[in-house]
Amino acid sequence: MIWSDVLLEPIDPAAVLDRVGDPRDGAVVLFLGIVRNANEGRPVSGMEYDGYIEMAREQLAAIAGEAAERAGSDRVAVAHRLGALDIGEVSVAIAASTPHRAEAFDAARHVIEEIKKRLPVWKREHYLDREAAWLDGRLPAAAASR
Amino acid sequence: MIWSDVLLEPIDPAAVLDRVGDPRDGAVVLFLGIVRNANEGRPVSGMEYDGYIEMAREQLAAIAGEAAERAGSDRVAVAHRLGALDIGEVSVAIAASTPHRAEAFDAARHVIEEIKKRLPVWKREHYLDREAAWLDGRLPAAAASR
Amino acid sequence: MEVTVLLFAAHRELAGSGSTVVSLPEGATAGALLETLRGRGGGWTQLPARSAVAVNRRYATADTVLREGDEVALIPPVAGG
Amino acid sequence: MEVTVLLFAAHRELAGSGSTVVSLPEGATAGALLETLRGRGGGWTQLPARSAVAVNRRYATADTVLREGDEVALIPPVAGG
Repeated sequence: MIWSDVLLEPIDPAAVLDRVGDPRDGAVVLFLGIVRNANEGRPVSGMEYDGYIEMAREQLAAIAGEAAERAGSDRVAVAHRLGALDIGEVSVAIAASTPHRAEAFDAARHVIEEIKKRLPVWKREHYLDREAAWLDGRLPAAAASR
Repeated sequence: MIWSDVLLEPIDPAAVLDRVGDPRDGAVVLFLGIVRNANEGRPVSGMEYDGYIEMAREQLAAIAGEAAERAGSDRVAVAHRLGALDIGEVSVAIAASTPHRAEAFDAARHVIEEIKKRLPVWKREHYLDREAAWLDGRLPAAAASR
Repeated sequence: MEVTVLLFAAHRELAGSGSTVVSLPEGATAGALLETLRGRGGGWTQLPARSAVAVNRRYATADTVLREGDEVALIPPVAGG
Repeated sequence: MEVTVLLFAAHRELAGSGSTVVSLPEGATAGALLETLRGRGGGWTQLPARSAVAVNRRYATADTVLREGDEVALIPPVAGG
């Protein structure tokens, strides 16, 4: 089962991991994106994720489907969180399982790279000095097929 | 803390995952190697792992140290299991966390590739028809420096 | 015709609103919509002259022709993960 | 001098044993040890003429000179993970 969701609640990585796996599979890869305590040398106190949630859900489902197709496996699961996150909280969890390891690494990597390119989500860093700024992001390639 | 071990008991992936992570880190990768139900089309009922355990522990510690050096992170953890495993059981768990994602993927991948090249471990597949065979493996490159 | 426009992140702060309804002539494109918004004055003028857009939750281009009732989102450079 | 030899996986099955002690002349190499083992007859002759070896738990080569008390392991092609 390919599974994806965009959530406002905390992500449970173990639950995402549990959505993949199959007796055919010899490899599982889990990727977690975490809010870290600094960006380009500036101390960060937290991160606020804004998103176009309905479209983000559709894009994330499409990305997961593409990753599954590349991997030849329907065992791909991904959750992305929105809202205000503290340092150390999980912003994204991606799991993939495949018979051989190369495909599982590739699937997880594909999902996070495509998220960075086209998921309609934005983040505002909050700094220790109480300022905040929307982070520079990537202009998604306009593509009617997506 | 770089951590590694070769165990005879079941591996708890969550415990391996918990050994990595740091407020500096924005990325975590967990890789699990799992006993799968077939190999080259032949149904498998289980896998028996033999190992030169003392040397395997030393090699695994060396591999984890190399991965950490490549990644610029001391958050690398790896456990390899020996003994008789059923389908679906975890034979190896590798976790790495780093500030940015490329290094975490690279560290986890490095560890599993080096395990396949040089960890003194052997596996015997048990087939559904009750035969068993030691799997063809890779001749480790003789290297006095290792 | 009327379309609904959604704004996010820095765009929302410039516009002072997360959504607005815009009246456009039939056959107007997403690019024409963006020009109409920028012509409203105030913070709207600071919207970028070129922006990624989504029409009904799919990425589209400045040339995409809009229809009555479309949901058009201006998509600032994305930064998820 | 005497060295301890460890055997694993298919090698252990050929030898019928996981370890053995071998007497060798001073200065003997790991390669010479392997020849000595293969000369024992029976399943020992089926040990490969070339094998990876570890001396005191480190990979070594056929040229590595052994010393009294060394722990020498024949390492079949590995298959971990």
